[in-house]
Amino acid sequence: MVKANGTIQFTEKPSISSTGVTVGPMEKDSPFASAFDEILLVEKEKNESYEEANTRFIEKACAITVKKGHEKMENIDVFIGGDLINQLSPTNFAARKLNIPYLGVFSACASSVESLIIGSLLLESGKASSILAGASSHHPAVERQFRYPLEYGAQKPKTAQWTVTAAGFALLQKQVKNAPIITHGTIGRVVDGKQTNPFHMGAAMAPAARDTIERHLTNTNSKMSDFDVIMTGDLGKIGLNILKDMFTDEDCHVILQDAGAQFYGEDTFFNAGASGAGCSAAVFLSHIYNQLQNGTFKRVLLVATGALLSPLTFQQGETIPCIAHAIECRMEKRN
Amino acid sequence: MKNKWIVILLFLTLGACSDAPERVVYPSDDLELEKILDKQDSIIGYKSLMDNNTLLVSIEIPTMKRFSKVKIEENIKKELENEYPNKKVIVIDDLKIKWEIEKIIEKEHESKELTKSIEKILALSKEET
Amino acid sequence: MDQKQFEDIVEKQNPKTPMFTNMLKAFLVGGIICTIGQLIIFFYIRFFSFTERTAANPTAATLVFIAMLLTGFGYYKKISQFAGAGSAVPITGFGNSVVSAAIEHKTEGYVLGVGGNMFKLAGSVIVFGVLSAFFVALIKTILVKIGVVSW
Amino acid sequence: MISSLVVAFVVGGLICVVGQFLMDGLKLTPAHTMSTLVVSGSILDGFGLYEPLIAFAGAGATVPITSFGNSLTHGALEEAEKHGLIGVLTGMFEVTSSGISAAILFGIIAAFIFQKRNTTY
Repeated sequence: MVKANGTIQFTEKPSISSTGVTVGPMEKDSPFASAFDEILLVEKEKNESYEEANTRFIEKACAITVKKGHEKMENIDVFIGGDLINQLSPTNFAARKLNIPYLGVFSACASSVESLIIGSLLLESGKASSILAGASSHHPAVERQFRYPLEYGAQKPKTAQWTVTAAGFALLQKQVKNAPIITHGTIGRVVDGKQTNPFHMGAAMAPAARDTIERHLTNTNSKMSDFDVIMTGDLGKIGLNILKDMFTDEDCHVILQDAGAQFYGEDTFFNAGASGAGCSAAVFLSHIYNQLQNGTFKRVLLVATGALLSPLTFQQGETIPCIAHAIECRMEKRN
Repeated sequence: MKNKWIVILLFLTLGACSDAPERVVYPSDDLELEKILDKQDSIIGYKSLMDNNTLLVSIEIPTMKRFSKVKIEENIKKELENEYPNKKVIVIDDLKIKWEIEKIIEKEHESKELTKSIEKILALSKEET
Repeated sequence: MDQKQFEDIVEKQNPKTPMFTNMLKAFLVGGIICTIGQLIIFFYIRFFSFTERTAANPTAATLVFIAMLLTGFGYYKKISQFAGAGSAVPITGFGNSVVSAAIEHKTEGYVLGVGGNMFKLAGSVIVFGVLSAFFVALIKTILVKIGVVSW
Repeated sequence: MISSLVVAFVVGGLICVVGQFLMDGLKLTPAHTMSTLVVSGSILDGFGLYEPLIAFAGAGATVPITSFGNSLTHGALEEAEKHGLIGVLTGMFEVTSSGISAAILFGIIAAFIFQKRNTTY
């Protein structure tokens, strides 16, 4: 089933039977706000660290997902998740509470799609029947780890992106009626565009996104116009323009979209847009999911992009290697 | 209209702060000292105090010449030391010293107290950090 | 697509840094902070026994205090986003880097968190300040000793 | 007095412009920029140029971080003048202590009284 170059075709129709998305207070003005399940108005409660708050966001999103899918938490076979904090501690701690078999995954902001691919594979193998998969990010927690203390005054350039506070999870089950199906997954390669600016992730991630999209199109014998939308995770406004310039296809200007570029609308406060594992997870599993369900979109390609840097490697003068994972979702005609 | 008054008021208050440079020698019977200080073209004002042992001069250097503040202070000091070989001469450009001297002149101290207050200022000017 | 083509695209899409406006903003805000500093110096000269030379020390402490309040209430990063170096170069920026790190690492406890991380950002300033001061003073002292320059 | 305010504004502003140039033009991180400025302040004092600048600009020269390098060097030089080479080592923090001690003290106080905040615009 695994075709050359990492594209996997799923024949057992793993489908997304329900989703749950929780976001923080800064995300309430997002154009997608109405699609989110719950907007938590405090990033952290009193006496709570940002990392604990991240865990709380994950737990809430999982609870919503399971409830919407009319399932019980104990019936879930595997929980797959990822975030951006060291050693995935927020997701690990959420898994401690959920008490279901757990796989932690990391490919930075591409963790969201990576967990969906792994979930689909598990379903495909027949070794599991219900899987909870997704990813999260928490702005203050990520910021303090990768950049500066929150209250430190450093001027952000126009290329900087804002890590969103969000958690998005999906319940994957086999052959559910009236639910979007994951038909293909393309596993990304680590691509290095030799970029070194940690405040310009879009440029670093664009080559990875291009590589994955191109391989997916070749391996599935399709072209861009076959898709309603090809949505990348968090390239941001500038990164999206770079990606568009890398394609010669005329259709790319309409079909290529970016969750990060759209997440905060035109608000210049956020500079180039949103980033983070939560960004792609939240948009894919709320807005795109809804559009698929109500039939506006029939076939979409979701490409989550991740920059695989750490503060350590950046200071050691390494370039920023990036990865992009993609899944293709379809909505079949209702019968 | 209201703004105009605020601006005028601002100028008045600020103007009150920047008092015009004065040339005062105390006790005022020393014409020789006044002569020497008057002919210095690198300063725009001075205030001096003198008792039996010490000559304390606070000078006012125009802003643009303040780069060479130390040099100007030293030059004047040398000149005064030649004139008053048996006195300790201190020449300094400092707002605090100037204000302290003004206070003393206003009070018109007797010579004993004058020595005391001069000593106090000396201690102040020696602090380096 | 090779590396060169890609870099051309990145170059083309990169927004230009508004150098002139940024410098103007830095000039204005930095200037204002220094003017406030000068006013504080006047205050200390007027009401305490500080001379022009010694008043700079309590002024530095006062400015750090102001920076602490602005940082704690979340205003400093907003000023910085506008001013850039204008708010980073004055001593208030030094204060901000220390205070922000201290608040940030409170969750890890006072000894390991606050104490250990306080100079995370400002440490390099102290280290290189001391290092360069040592070498400058050393060279100058030696030069004076062998009679090339005087104090 | 007004003239000294104006001079402080202009000189302090210009030092910040240099800092902004290091950040934007030479693409240095804030930490690199600050370190560069401190080192240049220290070197300027080695040539005996920073003290005249302070005499000229007052707070315009003492408030920017360059004065930190200057006062470290100045303390070292003053001690060296008195005690020779050993003074270089012992004199450094003699002048600078106020900024650092204030930063440490207020840092602890801030950690004590301020909670981490929710992000706002």
